[in-house]
Amino acid sequence: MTGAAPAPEVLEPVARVKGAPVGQLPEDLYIPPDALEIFLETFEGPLDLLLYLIRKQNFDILDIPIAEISRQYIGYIEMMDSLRMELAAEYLLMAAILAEIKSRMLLPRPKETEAEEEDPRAELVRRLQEYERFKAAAERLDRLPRLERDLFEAGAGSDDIPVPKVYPSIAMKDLLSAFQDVLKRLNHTRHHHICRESLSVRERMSMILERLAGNATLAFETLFPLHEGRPGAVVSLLAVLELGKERLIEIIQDEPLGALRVRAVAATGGD
Amino acid sequence: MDLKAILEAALFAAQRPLSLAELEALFGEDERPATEEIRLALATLADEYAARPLELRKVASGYRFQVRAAYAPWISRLFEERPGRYSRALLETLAIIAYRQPVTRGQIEEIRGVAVSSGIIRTLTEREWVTVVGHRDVPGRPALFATTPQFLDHFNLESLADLPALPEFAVSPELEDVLAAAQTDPTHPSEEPPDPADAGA
Amino acid sequence: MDLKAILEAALFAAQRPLSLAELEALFGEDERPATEEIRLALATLADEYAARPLELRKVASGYRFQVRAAYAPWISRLFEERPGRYSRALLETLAIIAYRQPVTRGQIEEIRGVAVSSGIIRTLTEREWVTVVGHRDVPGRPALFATTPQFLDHFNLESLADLPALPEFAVSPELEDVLAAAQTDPTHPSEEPPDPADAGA
Repeated sequence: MTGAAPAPEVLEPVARVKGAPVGQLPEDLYIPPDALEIFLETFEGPLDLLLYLIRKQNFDILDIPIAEISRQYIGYIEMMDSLRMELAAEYLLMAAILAEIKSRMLLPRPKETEAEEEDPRAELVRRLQEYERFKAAAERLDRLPRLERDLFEAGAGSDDIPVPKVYPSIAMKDLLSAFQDVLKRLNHTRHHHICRESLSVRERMSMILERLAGNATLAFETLFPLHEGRPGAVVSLLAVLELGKERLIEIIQDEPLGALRVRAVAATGGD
Repeated sequence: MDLKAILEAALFAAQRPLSLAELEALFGEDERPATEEIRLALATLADEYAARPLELRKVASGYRFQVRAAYAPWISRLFEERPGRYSRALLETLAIIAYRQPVTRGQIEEIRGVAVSSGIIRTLTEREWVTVVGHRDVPGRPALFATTPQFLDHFNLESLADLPALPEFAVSPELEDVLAAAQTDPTHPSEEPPDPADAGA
Repeated sequence: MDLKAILEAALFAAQRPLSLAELEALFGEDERPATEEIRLALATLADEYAARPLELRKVASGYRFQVRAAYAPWISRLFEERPGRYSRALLETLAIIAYRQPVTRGQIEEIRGVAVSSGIIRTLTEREWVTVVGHRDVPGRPALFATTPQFLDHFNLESLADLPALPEFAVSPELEDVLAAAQTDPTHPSEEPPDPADAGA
């Protein structure tokens, strides 16, 4: 994918056409006016432009005719400039690099040092080759079969399948430390009694309320299961009294010395 | 290219039901098959999947491949929701309900000093750790929350009395008060005035 | 219930690649098959779909069923949005990150000879193809970019080793054209990746 590159043709030195009307540019450099903006986007930078010039003319990348390439490259740059196009600084930097290499190539080099001294073009060639590798890699990457373009994930519906929830667990120590925090905060703010002895009473309170949810009234004595013995009876009594105190239940007696019944103060329910 | 295979490819790629019109639109004008041909191909396709765990079904908006319901026990594991850890606010709310039950939301808020979000109460009831055991007879009739046997099971407790005590907090005279108050008048009004926050609960 | 059918159902239901670990987790502890059995069942499954327009493929994050590339001309009509054509600048940047990772933006710019726009890096990270894996311990601590499993998934690859070889020497344009022709032909055998399910990796 050498992109929008025009058909291969021997390049004219474009410096000659600087300032000339666009229509009179040599064919190879002809860029339709509406495509001027696209021109710089066609090349991914100075390395890309240089590669284009080299490849197009079948120059050996390892033995670039630097004078020729420099002239052509600078021709493009000047043309861009004359067309008042914004040139990225990288293009100008490359022009300077080319000029520098050219001047170094022109300098006569003593025979004895020629062997050790690196070719002034070496660094540029290395960069060009490196860039060309990734340019090719990008083209190959683009040709890989790709999801949403060439391949599509295959899926089937599963709407009727329920989504189970997996709940996190709580450790007792976390619950305790949470409660201790609450109590500590309470101690700082107001006086509040939390007493541990009433826990079994509180549990019994919940149980009685639950039983009352299913029954209009309960006989007082049914709240005292015999098998629990004396301690159980005390817990139940405290629970009944606490519920009464909190006005959650009423203890009713229809006639003096009649049977005691217990009912929820308001109609209760699990709603 | 095979009509049936193109339909099959499209139905799997779409990941939503495709109507007959949409299936027809897969084809360019010059190669578009008749609706009847498409119907026929779909029927053949459905047959070919008869022995597979998928079925081609016609639903309201079109045709779609679906995983057969028999595979739900395994497939559902794919979609398990694993909510993150419980928040501090939830732990505190649960602890208050456990130690102070039955309590209203207003009472929990009073103890915690901040509002209790509905989300927390919902999570605790969904989890079946907390249930409504009644309603308080005050304006708004706020629900009374208590813990459940499932809550005890989770913490490996036989009864609430097995909840660890909190030794650093002195035993209050509350128990004495309860006895004293109860002896004089069983309908002794609560010392706690009805919490206005309860009304909105 | 048949192991193979359960895997098949799950792969279609998931609508994303499933790893071997995820496939194992479909089963309860008491019925969990050995990894080797799962591999075997996947290979059989892949064979059963050989004549269908779908293929079972192993990509970086697991196994998935996908519609074969030959059906793209019809399938792409299903989707209103044309798949993004990526700019050369983006593809070159992506290629440098893929082959040279982890790399800094500065290193990418050195190879390309031009500045890398922030837009390109943003697009690549938003698509989750590229991520920051660390910072280089030099002044400015520039971010080090690397590709993600999602990048491999999207390009139908199982690992970075499956990327086309980076040309070692500058290739002549003619040879490049030959390679290009070979790679764009979807039925070309050298293009076809090895059977997904029997890859033991």
